[in-house]
Parts: sequence; C-alpha cells; structure tokens
Amino acid sequence: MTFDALIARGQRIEPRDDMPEGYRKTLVRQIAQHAHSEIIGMQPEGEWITRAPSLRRKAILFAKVQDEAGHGLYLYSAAETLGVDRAELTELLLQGRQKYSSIFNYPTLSFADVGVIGWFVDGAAICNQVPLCRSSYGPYARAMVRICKEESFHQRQGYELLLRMMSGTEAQRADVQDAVDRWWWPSLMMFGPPDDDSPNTAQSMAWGIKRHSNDELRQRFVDMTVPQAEKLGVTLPDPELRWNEERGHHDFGRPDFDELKRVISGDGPCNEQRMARRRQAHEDGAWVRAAAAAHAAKHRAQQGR
Amino acid sequence: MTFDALIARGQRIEPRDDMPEGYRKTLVRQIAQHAHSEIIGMQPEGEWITRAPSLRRKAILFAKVQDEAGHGLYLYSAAETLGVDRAELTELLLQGRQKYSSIFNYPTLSFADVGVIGWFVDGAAICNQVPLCRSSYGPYARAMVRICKEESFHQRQGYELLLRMMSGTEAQRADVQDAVDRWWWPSLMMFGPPDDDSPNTAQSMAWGIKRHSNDELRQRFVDMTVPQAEKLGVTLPDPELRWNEERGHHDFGRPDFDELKRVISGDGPCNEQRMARRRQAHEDGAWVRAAAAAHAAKHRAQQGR
Amino acid sequence: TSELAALCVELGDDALVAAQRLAEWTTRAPELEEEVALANIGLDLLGQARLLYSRAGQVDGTGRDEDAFAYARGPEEFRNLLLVEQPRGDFAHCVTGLLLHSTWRLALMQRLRTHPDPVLAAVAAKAVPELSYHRDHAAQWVLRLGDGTEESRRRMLAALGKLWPYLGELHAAAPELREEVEDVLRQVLRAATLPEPQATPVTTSGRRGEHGEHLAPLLEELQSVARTHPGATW
Amino acid sequence: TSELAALCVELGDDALVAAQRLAEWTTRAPELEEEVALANIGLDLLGQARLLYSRAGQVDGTGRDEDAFAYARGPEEFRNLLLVEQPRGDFAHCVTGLLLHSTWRLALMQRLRTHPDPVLAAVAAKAVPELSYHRDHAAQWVLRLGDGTEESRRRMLAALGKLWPYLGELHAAAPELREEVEDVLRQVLRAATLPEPQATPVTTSGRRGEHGEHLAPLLEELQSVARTHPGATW
Repeated sequence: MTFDALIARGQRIEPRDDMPEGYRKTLVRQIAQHAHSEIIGMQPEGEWITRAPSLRRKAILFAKVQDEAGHGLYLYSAAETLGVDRAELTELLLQGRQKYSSIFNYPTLSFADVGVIGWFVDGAAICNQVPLCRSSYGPYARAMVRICKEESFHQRQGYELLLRMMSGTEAQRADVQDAVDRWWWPSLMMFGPPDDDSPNTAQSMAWGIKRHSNDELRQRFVDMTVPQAEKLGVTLPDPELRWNEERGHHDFGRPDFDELKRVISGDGPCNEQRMARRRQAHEDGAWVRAAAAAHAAKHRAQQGR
Repeated sequence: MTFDALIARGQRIEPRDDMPEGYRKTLVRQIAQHAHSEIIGMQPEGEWITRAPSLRRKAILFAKVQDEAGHGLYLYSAAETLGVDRAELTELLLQGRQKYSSIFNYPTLSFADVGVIGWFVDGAAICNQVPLCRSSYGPYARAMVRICKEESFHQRQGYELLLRMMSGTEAQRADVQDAVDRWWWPSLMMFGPPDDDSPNTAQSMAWGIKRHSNDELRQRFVDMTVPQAEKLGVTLPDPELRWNEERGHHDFGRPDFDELKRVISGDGPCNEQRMARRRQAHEDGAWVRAAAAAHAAKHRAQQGR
Repeated sequence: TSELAALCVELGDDALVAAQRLAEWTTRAPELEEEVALANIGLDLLGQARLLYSRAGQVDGTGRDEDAFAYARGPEEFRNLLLVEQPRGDFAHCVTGLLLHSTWRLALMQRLRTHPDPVLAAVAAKAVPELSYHRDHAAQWVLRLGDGTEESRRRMLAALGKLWPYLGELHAAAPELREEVEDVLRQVLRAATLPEPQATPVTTSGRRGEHGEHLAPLLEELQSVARTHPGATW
Repeated sequence: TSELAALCVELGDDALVAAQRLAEWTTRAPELEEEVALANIGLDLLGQARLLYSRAGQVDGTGRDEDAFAYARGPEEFRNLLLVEQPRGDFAHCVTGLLLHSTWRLALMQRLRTHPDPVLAAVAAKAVPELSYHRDHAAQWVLRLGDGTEESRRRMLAALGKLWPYLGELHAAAPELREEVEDVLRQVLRAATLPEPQATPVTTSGRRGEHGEHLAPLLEELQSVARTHPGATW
C-alpha cells in the first residue's frame, strides 16, 4: 500500500515503508526535539536529588530523572529508525540547530518546584503526548505509549508532594504558591504559539503526526488543571481565568508569546546554563566513549578473524 | 669581613656576602619549606571563609588567609635573594621534592578548628619563628619580623573566637573540645623530631639559622599553652601532662613521631588533597600567567626602541 | 526611609554575594599576587556590605544587625544583581564580572556621596577609592587577557559573551548611569582590542527577586554554620 | 542489639553517602546509558540505606525513622567509610570507587544473609544480586578504561593510585573479607592489563568517625532543605 493510502486508512507507517521526504524530516525534527527535551529536562529537577528533604522523596526524584534519561533513549532510538543517529542529533542540539522545550529554561528555586514541575510540566506533556500514542509513525507511537504511562505516574507523584506540602508549614505553603506563580504561564507556553501563528500544524495534522491544534491542547490542560488547583488550595495567577458555561470550557488570559519567542530563540533565564551543562557533560565524557570504542575494537580484533 | 667572622660576631649575612654552599642550600630549603607551608596552609582554613557564621568572623578569616598569601610572597622573595626563583621552588613543591609543614595535612572539620588553628598552629609557629627574627641571614630575619607580628595577631583572634564559643551553646563547647583533641598532638609535632633524632640541628645552630632545639621549642609551646587551656576551660588530651615543680616546666607525653614520619612522607589524611588543590590552581592559572607574559612582551616591544 | 533601607539592602546584597564569589577563589588564583588582590577586593566589598546592612537595620525600624541580613534571609528575600550571583567560572569570567560590577558600582557610589542620608553618603565616600582600585585592577587584567595569547583572548570573548547581557539589568536598575558606564567599558574594550559584544540584554532582574538557580546554593553554604548553631555566639 | 544497630547504621551510612555521590553524576554522565546505570546503582544503595536505618531505629530503642538517621545527625555522627565520601572526581574515579566498594560490600552482604537478625539477613539477601550487578558494571568499565586508550589508561592508573589506599580501611573494618576481596580485585586488574597499585594503606577510618573535609559539605547539601523547614512534612 502507498503512504497516502496507509495514512488515509489510519494505519501505521513503519520504517520499511516508503514515505515522503517532508514527512520524514518533520518527524525527525519532532522526535529529536522531544528526545532533547527529555535530556535537558533532567537538569531543572536533577539538582534537587542531592537536596531532597526525605529519603522517600530522594528515591522518587532520582527514579523520575532516571526515567527521563530512559525516555531520551527510546526517542533517540525511534529517530534512528528514520536514518539519523544519536551522535548526529546530539551535535545538532549542542550547536543550537535543534531545539528543546522552552519550559526547561526556567529556574527551579525551591523543592516545591519539583512538585509543580510534576503537576504542570508533566501534565502538559501528557496532554501533548497522549494523542501521539496514535501517531501515524509506528516506532514513535509505541515509544509514546511507554513514555505516557511513566509520565502520568510522575504527574501523580508531583501532585501528591504538593498535597503534602500544603498540609505542612506556612513556609511550605508559601513555597508551593510561589512555584505555581512562576510555572503557570511558562507551562501554558509549552503548547506552542497560538493556532493563527502556527503554520506547520495543518500539514502535520494531515500526516497524522499531530492530532490536535496547540490551542485545543492548551484548553484541555487548563480545564484539567483548574479543579486540581482548587482541591490543592492554590491560586492560579491569571485574573481572567473563569468557567465559561456557554463554551463548557474555562476562559483564560493570553500567555506572553513574545516571551516564548525570546526563550525559544535563546534568551530565557537558563538557556545558556542548560546548554553549557549538556556540552560539558558531552565533552567530559568524550574520553570515556573513545575508550569504550577502542576497547570494543581491540576485543573484536582479537576474537574475530 | 669573612662569613665566619660575621657569624662569630652575631652580625647578619646579606645577599652580596660570600657564604658557604651548605649554608645557602640549607637556607633555601628552610625558607622554601616555610613559604610552601604558608601557601598550603591557606587551604585548611580557606574553605571556611565562605561558611563563617558571622560577617565579622568572615572578614577576620578572609584577612588572615590573605596574610598567609602575603607571607608566602615575602618568603619566596627572601629565597630569591639566594639565587633561586619562585617558579622553580613551586615546581619542586609540586613534584613533592620540597616539603611543607606536616600540620596542614590534617582536616578542618568544624568552625571551631579555625579558632584552634589560630591558637595552636599560629602559636607553635610563633614559638618557632620569633627566634628566627634573629636569624643570621638578613632578608629572612627581616621577613620573619613582619610575619611574626601578623601571626601573633592571628593567634589572639583564634583564641578570642574560642573564648566566645566556650561562652556559647553546649554544641559550640563540644566542637571546641573536639577540635582541641584533634589538633593537640599534631601541633606538638610541628616542632619536628626529638633532639636525639634531629641530625641537622647542630649545624643549623652553629650557622645561626636555628636558635633553639626542637625539644626546647616544644617545651616552650606547652608551657605557654597550658594556662591558656585552663582559662578557656578545655582539656588538653594528654594524661601525662602536669606541672613539674623541680624543672619549672610542664611534663608531657611523647607525640607519636611515627605518625609524624608517615605524614611527612605523604601519608597524612589530607596530603594528597592539599597537593592536588595546589597543582590544580597552578595548572588552571597557566594560561593566565602566559597571557600576562605575552602582553608584557608585546607592550615592551611597542614601547622600547 | 523605607526607600533608603531598600537601597542599602540592595547594595549590601550585591557586595556580600560578590565577596562570597571572590572568597571562592581563595587558594585557586592563578598567582600569589592575585590571591592577595582578590582577597583585598573581597574584603572591601564585605566591609561595604556590613556598613550598608547596619544602616538598613537602623532605618527600617527593625533594629536588625548586619548578621540578621546576611544569615536570616532566604534567597527569595535577596535583592542582589544576577550579575554577581553567576557561578565562579574561569579567571576571564572573574575579571569580566569584576569590571562590569565595579564600573557600575563606582558610578553609583560617586553619586551617592551627596545622598541626603549622611551615613549612606559616608559609606559611599569610603567606597569610591576602593571601587576605583577594583575597576582598575579588573581593567588591567582585561587588557592583558584580551591582548595576550590566543587562548586568553578566546576566553575573554567567551566571558564577555556570557556576562555582557547582564548590563541590561544594571541599566534597568539605574538608567542614569548607563552612558557613563558604557563609555568606560567601551574604552577598556578598545584598549584590550576586544569587540563590543552583541548580546540581547537580560530582562529578568535580581532587584525584583528573580534569581537564577545559583543563589540558593551560595546562601546555603554562606549560612550553613550559622544555621546549624541556633542561639550561638561567635 | 546495640551492636546490631551500629552495624546497620554503618552499612546504611556507606550506602547513603555512596548514593549521594552517584546522584551528583546526574546530567554529567559520559553517555545516556550510563545516566540510567548510575541512577540504578544509586537507587539500589538508597533503598538499602532506608531499610538499614529503619532496622537500626527499631533495635536501638529510640524508635527513630530512616529520615532521623539521614537528616538529623551531624558529620561527626556518621560512620561511613572514607572511601565513599571522596569527592566525585572523573569517571575513572567513579568506577574505581564503585568497584572497590561493591566488591567489599558484596562479600559482606553474602555473609550477612545468615545473620541471626532476620531483618538484616533479609536486607542482605535482597542486596546481594544488586551488588553483583554493581560490581560487574564497575568491572566492565575498569576493563574498558584500563585496556582502552592511552588517556583512559592514564586516568585509571591515577584513580587506582588515589583510591587503593582506602582498601586499608575496608580490611581493618572486616579482616575476614580481605582475601576474597583482594582476589576479586586482582582478577579484574589482570583482565584490564592494569598493575596492582603499590600504595600505603590509610590508617584513619570513617568507622571511628575520623572523616575528611568532604563529608560535612556533602551532608550540608543533603540536609539543607530538610533543615531549613523544621516541622515540615514531605
């Protein structure tokens, strides 16, 4: 069956199938960006593993950040089925030629941020990604199934941490509200520019790479999050936020999309720091990777002919 | 006047005077070792500048560690009058071919250590060094005058910190006693091996480089320190320590000179750490020193002829 | 007077955080002379911080002493510039940060010498010669490194690229100093044969409490001993 | 039982401190697979620490929970081996430390499976397969690095030179394991074409509370959030 016929029937495209070059390129870019986001996304929370205030929270956070490394691995593998390799994609990231999610360029300032990142950022990621489990590209869709399962687990853990903190001391409650204030708008920006300023959406939807528009997903996230915020006892920092009976959805303010552009183009509070850390780890690890390769080559030479 | 005549009259040897090669070599070794001790000696206290528990203590400690760098500078300059240069001596230190005082190979574990180092280590240094203000070699003697003045200031500040801590909380008093317990014996070892095992002492005394034997200086330190310990309200960890009416001195136990040998030969708790830090700073600074030299050379080329 | 107290706290926080970063250089400087020089500068700034905090505690009505400001506030209460909280970096980073901060602080302190509060005016008068030395020291190193070896030039350019955006924060905090500060910096760069960096200015500011991830660990270390010994005297 | 409690605390402290050092590798590992592997090992050790602390609190009569041991003790109360508190170092240092510690701990836990205390015996039984994996993982890296490139070999030799002396501490803590531990290590070195280091064993020991300067800052970081929020629930 041809590519168009498979897409039309809602069947999956597999690596061996023919596919248009535009489809392949768009997918590589999207999957790579997603993989990079998992890896860079380890940083904002990673610094808190050594500082987690109980051993149980330390174990939960350590495991979560480990899962993110695992997600990165799945996704780079999915990208490799499209004829690129991980080292190549890593180079593109380090040269700033491929992006990662803007959200990870904001600082984590207290342990409450760990909870709010779980609640908002993993929550937004789930809204974005659950539809991708039905992506037209098979390896990507299958990776998303595993990833979404773990991320909803992370989201619950984040929210549960916040519930505990809100039943704690005054200082803890203040930390939670402060973290909510700082992460709310950046989280809304995770869904990308508004639909009227998102030129590639139509093609991606036609190809079955994307299933919903940015604004639809943003609305879904807001509707999901508002009752959780009420239950938690925090205020979302948007005076325009209210239930619209007619639409059956919450109305909400417009995120500062100029800020989103600035952050994506490199001028967020932590862009440089995140890239520097990733680059440093890559450079510091070069001799290790070289040694592993040299050892493997020797070993092969001895064993094989 | 000849070297021997000057020494016999108790007059000072100056850089332009003739001197026996053994005298020169002994002095270079001694001054270099002293200079290295000042520089390595910045490390045990230096780590506490960022942690000092009040701004006043932070300023005092910052200034003290700065003074030690200054002492190193004076002493390297004194050594340079004997025809060696600082870079050369630094190389010898980094290669482990010249030593520094064994005391700096013990760890500083609490802020009380800062006080006890001032009290014991600067106190012992003063006992060692005051007689050196009358050293037969002029530049060394003059450097010692400045250094001793600053060190007795440091000693008073250390002791004053301990007085304050002893009038503080139970935990503070416990920290002081613990620091005293850890630093007492290593401080006694600062005076070197016992006289019957110190082969170079006689020649050094004849040359006027040394004025008192190791055991005499050790006794002086003990006699000076015991009443200070009583006033402070701490116990010196030596069951044999008591006043000997007949001798007019305190009797005290024998330090573990095997430990001293081990620490001098490189196996103290922190030898490797101290050397690694010094080496790292030297290596990290290489490009800066190279740039300064290159800039100066360009500048001279432009200005000159 | 609450404005005066806020100003003293801001300038005190800048000085304390900058001094703390300089203290991190202890035993790590590229040469002994530089150990002495960096400690001198750190001590000057620490001295300024102490006077400014004391004044703040007098005029804000709380009667807090200098240590209350340094040891009993969390990172969210600090108002220091983002410029001074950046991690230590290499020596090019050190002298570049010092050049930017001391140039700006000198221009400000020169004006504050005529502040209506006589105590702040006196602190400023004392600070001016100190800061002139800091600025000159930094400028001389920028010259040497900018016009030294290939490596030192590369490192200077990297440090400039990294820190220049924080000028945006300085200018936002004191627009009236902008021209003077930029003039001085341009002169130094020219003498050092360095191009003026083209960098987007930061829009966040430590003056509004919008700190990065590096301030909290810095204060954690600064306050660690004091906090584990409640009720202690030092 | 006070002996049992002390043993649980010692082995718990080793595991916690080692896990903390492994956590420092997060986002700094040489490749992604290694991020996952080091976190796995860290999580195993953290799990062991939690079980051991809980048991210690049950049998020492204080009823303390796991967090009381981790967060409410100062460095002078920790009994971890000096080996595990050494600063992070490079990756050769990481795998060398892991090899020494896991080889020793595995030998010990194998014996503790028959300890009269059924809880400790169960903890040990659970730990044995975990530690076998840790040891194998470390040994494989020692092989690759020892017999890899010139640089990796040089770094392996440096790491061995640095950490081998701490075997003295392990042997002092458990003389009965010495032969077994040395046999395993010699095999790994031989396979990695590395010479056995000639190093004077350390004579100090973390088991007697004789810690170096690195433990206090490690705990300062580990305990910082917990200590700034007294009375909090997490």
